[in-house]
Amino acid sequence: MKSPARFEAVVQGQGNPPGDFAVFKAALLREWRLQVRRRGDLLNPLVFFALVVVLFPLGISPTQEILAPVAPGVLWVAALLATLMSLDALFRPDLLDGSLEQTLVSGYPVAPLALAKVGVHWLLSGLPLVFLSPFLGVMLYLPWQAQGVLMLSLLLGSLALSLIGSIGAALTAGVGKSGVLMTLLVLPLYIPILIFGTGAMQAAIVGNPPGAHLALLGALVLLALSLSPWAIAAGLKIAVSGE
Amino acid sequence: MSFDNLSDFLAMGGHGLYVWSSFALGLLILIGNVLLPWLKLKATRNQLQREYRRQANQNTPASASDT
Amino acid sequence: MFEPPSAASAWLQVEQLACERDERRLFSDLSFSVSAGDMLQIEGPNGVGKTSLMRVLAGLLPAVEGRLLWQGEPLEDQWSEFYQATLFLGHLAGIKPELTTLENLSWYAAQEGETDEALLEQALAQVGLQGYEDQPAHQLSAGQKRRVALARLLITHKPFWLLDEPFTALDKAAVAALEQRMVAHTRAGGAVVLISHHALEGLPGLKKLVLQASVEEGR
Amino acid sequence: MWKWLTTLYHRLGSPKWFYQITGRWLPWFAISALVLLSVGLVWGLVYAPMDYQQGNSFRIIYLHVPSAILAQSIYVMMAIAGVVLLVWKMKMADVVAQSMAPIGAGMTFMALATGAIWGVPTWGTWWMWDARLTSMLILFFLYLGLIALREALKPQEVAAKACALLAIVGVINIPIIKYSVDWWYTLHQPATFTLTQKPAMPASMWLPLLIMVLGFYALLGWSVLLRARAEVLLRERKSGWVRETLEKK
Repeated sequence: MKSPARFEAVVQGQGNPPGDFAVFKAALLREWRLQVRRRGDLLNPLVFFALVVVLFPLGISPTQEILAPVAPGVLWVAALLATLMSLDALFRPDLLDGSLEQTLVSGYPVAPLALAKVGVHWLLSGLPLVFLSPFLGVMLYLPWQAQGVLMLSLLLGSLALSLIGSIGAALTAGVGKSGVLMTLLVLPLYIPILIFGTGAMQAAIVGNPPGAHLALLGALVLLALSLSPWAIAAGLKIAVSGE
Repeated sequence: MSFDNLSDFLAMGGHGLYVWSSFALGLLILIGNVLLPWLKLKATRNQLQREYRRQANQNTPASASDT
Repeated sequence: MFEPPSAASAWLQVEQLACERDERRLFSDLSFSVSAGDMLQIEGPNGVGKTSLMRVLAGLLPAVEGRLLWQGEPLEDQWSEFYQATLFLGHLAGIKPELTTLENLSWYAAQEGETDEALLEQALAQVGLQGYEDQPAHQLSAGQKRRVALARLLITHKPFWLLDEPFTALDKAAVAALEQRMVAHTRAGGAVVLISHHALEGLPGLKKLVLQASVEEGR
Repeated sequence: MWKWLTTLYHRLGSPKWFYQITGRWLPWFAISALVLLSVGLVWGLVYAPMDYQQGNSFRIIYLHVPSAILAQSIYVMMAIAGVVLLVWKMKMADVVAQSMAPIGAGMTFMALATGAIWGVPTWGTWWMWDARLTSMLILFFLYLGLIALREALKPQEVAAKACALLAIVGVINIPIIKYSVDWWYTLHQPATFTLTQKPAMPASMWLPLLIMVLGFYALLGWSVLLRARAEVLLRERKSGWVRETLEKK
């Protein structure tokens, strides 16, 4: 292992560390490659989402009078559980193979690096959920005027769900089988998102403007976006100190 | 005093079942919140005392090996 | 950017460090320092806290007592400067199985502003991974994953290395090459702290720190 | 005053001092809890006037309201303890937080159960998705989450920090949850008869309530100290002062 000549100079402090933003972009690229290659992990929540929605007509009744009123709730609860399921294994592999501790010792702020991971995860699992939802809405006789609101509310809501759920994923990264624990930690925190998301759809169904609900949902997204990266970073540090 | 006699008090104007079951449950929780920690504290003291005694017994026959 | 310190002041100074795991005292009152040109080997039987010490030094585990100084100043005020200068390799290689060998290395290189792919390929070739550049890392053996991590030592600009059992799963030739690289690094003014059971006696500038099985004291 | 507080704070950080001083505090908490609770109970059950609308079932208020107040304030206290642990690394804060969690869960349960029982004579049903009860139910799950997380994580230092972080995240969310549930409630049903909001309660009604609230707080202190003392002994079992204290007896 002979080092090239330029390494001698390196020790004298001639390294050229890139800025935080350059590393953030590199992290985005890396996460994208990484998560795209885990196809099963991306597909499973979508299939879960569709299956749960399909179970309701079979379990309750296939008639429009019964399904249409519960459609917003069913779609939202199914989306919420699917998101929760997909987040469970967000950080655990990184903890187990050592890439998480390498992130912590990289010298770059952990919060944006964690945000890169969560953001890419949302792009690959939350966004497809949004685009799948209208098809399932049709199956539940969701009125046409509510379809757009369904997608819009899920677009905002899934972002908040991902950000808040990732805090739970970080805290339970060191726990072997954390499915139920993570559900218990995160579901109470999901309730406001569920309330405003379904509220927007119900407003649209009865013909009211859903703007207020969506604005509140947007406010929740902004709040989650500004606070949860720090909580996730703190959670990851705690998880690593337990290894 | 809002009650004329004991049976009035127990009946609580027909709501006795609700009032008394609430208060029974409430008192149970309140007492449990003191009794259980108290028992735990006593058990902890006893457990540690036994532990120390056992360590002392282990250490005296052997030489002063300190682990 | 990392400023080379004057010869007099130590890079890392450890003062009266104590560490606990699961309420068990691993070591206490541990003091030593590491300066430019040092190679410090930490030895000791299993379970005395070698890895915990390394993780404390890397800031991954809080110390119970004592303090750490980086270039004479408390470390907790300057983690970012410390990490800019420090490369930590733990038990785990930090290699993602889904990424290729080259992609794995390039992520770590990118953190140091190194984007020259030819240089990375050259480094991989030097650790004996030529031809594996585009293999997903899950196809690599444990020793090969370890080598990907060690290839980082060839491209890094960081002068202070913390290596936990770097020789694990390496064959003889690779061990010799790694020893050579560490010697070159310390000669050039870097410093290495490593945990290893290997006999490194031949290496110039080697210092040793032997951790003893701790004695339960009645505090 | 400030100086006195900072000294107290630093001393409380030492487990030995904590154990010794709380041994002296314990009887005061115990006596005040017993006195306040018995006075409050007798006053509330026997002497307070009957509510003209709800009859005697309103006396459940003397348990329902104090337990609901404690359920919420204990969570806030746990979050504050979490900040103290994470920012100032004071380990005793975690001992206190750990001791509070089961009490908080118990208080939340009491508020839920008494609310449900009270619901039968007032609403004619055991459970109603009333905004207040719903928020309380969610709070109960938050407590269960905290307890479960502590059980799941090892070693203890990691569990402590993780629970502290979760409590802080939770306490930021509680007002949002409460607001959203209130909003959801008014959206779904018109505000009808609520359990506790009554116009101008006479002093003979609210004075015993105040005494009960104070009594609950005293009991909280008593219970926390008992739990914390046991926990301190366990955590410090290896240190000399625990041995000395216990061998004296």
